[in-house]
Amino acid sequence: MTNATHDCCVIKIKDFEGPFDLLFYLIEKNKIDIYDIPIVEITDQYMDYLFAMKEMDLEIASEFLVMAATLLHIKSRMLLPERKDEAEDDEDPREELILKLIEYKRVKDFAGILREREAEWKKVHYKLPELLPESAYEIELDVSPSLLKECYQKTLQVYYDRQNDESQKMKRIIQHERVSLRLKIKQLLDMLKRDVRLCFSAIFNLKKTSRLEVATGFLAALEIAKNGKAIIHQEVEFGEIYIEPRRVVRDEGA
Amino acid sequence: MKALSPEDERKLYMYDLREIENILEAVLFAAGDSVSIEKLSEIINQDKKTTISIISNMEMKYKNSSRGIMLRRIGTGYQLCTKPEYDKYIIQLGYARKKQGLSQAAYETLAIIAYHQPVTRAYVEHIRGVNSDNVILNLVEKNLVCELGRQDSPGKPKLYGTTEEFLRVFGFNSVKDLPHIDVNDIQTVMDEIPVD
Amino acid sequence: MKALSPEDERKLYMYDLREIENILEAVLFAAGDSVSIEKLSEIINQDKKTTISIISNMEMKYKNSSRGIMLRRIGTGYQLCTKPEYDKYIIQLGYARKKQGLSQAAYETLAIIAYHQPVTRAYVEHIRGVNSDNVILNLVEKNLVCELGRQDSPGKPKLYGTTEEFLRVFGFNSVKDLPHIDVNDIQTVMDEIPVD
Repeated sequence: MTNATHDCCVIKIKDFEGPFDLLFYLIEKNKIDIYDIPIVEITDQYMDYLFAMKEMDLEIASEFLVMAATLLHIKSRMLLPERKDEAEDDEDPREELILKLIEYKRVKDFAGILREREAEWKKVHYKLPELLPESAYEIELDVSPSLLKECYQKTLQVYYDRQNDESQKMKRIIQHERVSLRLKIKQLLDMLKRDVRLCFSAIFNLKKTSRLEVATGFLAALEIAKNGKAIIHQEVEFGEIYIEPRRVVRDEGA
Repeated sequence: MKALSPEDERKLYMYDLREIENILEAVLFAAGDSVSIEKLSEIINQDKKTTISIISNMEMKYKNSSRGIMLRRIGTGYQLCTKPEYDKYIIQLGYARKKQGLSQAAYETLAIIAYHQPVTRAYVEHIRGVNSDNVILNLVEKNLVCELGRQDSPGKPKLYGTTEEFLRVFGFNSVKDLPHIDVNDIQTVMDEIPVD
Repeated sequence: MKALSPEDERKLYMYDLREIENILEAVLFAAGDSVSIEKLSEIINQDKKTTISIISNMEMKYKNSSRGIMLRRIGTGYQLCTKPEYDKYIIQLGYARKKQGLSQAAYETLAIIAYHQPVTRAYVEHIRGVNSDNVILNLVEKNLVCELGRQDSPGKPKLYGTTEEFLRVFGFNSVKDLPHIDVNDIQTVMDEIPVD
């Protein structure tokens, strides 16, 4: 073991990637067996470096201080006589540190391999891509036969439902018209009660009412005439239609 | 040191020539762009005349041998480029395969045409209950549906059917392969559909 | 039409194979970058397995024959590049891209990420014993490392892994090519590390 304080001054803390790096430097410099680290000496040397850094007024990263604390803790555990209650776990206080150092050494080794490989593969050169038309694309149809069948079934079902629905609608229209016809008969009869001659075009004018209503009105007029409650006149073809109330001879049925 | 026999000299030259050709290939590849004869002769440490003869020889070799790339003289320089006959493959590098599905309307229309072909547009619209003009046009554009002729009825409406592309895309061997519809009440409906 | 003799068939196949190789050379040349096996098999209209065997064969041919360029596998793709022995000529072109080297910290961090990916920053720092925030960011910027998602643990830390560029720069075919080390197995670690 050499005294570290002498050469520490020429090494800047920046040269070490971290506390593990510094520890490794010390281990290699002292040709130490990593599995049997003389913790007292290593700790002393490590601390020497930190003190040297402090003297040089360099900022010491917190990680280095944490490692210092860890080393001191291990050192104290190694120096203290083993207590009986602790003996059972029979653990080397250095174990965790050793494992971490081994892990770190692997990383360092692999980092070295990477550096070498990079230098080797730097000799390989690539070509810049040619300009290619960018917007070109191929459309691939993504279809499903089962979906085709499903859609077909659904379409037919909808068609079937619609057909049913339309006949239903027709019934409703007829029903609606029946009510309406009755209503129109009632309207006409009410007007006829006033004992006047009605002008069909005045009551049911296509300009004011719908074709359906005009037709229904006409049907109502025919119905009334049929029942003998009114007389319908039309003097000329396509001429005005007049509806007159028909007097009921009361004593006729008497 | 023993002098080389003419045979050995020739062999050595052959070896050197090969190596020079490799160097030129590597250099031109890395450059991507054209490289002047001056630069090339400087790199292979030969005079301009020798360089030109070496590279002209390479030009012929690329041309006549089975290769995907070739050498082109551009002005006073040379450049590696792909042979024009492989252009159609290179273009595909830029292709992005877009997967596209069909709309509900397209499926419906396609199904009616597939199951009832040949059919008119009016027939499709009768079953779907909506205007199907654009949908059919779209299916024709996608080459899933095509015109099969005209119906011998007033107005001579166009008749539509499915294409080979339709069979390919859906994976049917023939139109007879269409999945069978086994719903009985739908079958009844089909009987009721008036043929126009 | 007369049926092909086995010999003719072999010849025809040879011709096709040659042509496919030419297509692949042209395509890879034009691409410059690496092209995935999927894309290549799509272009030559062969299945993935056939494409891999064709391209592996080409890889050997480039390697063993007198050529200035070669084919290399990078991840799931292939890329053309110059043979390393012609580097000294290429740099004479004067415009070979000079890549800045990495710092020791970057190599270490990259080593940890490569071996243990996907890893969190915390894991990297645990092994290195120092804050590695900036180093990782720098590697991400250099496209050697990328985010692979987030770990399903408190704080959902980001997970990092190596990129295709990492494989390219360090000459690995795939991440599986990295020498396997199981750091968790203490005994193995002890056996492997020589005591000096």
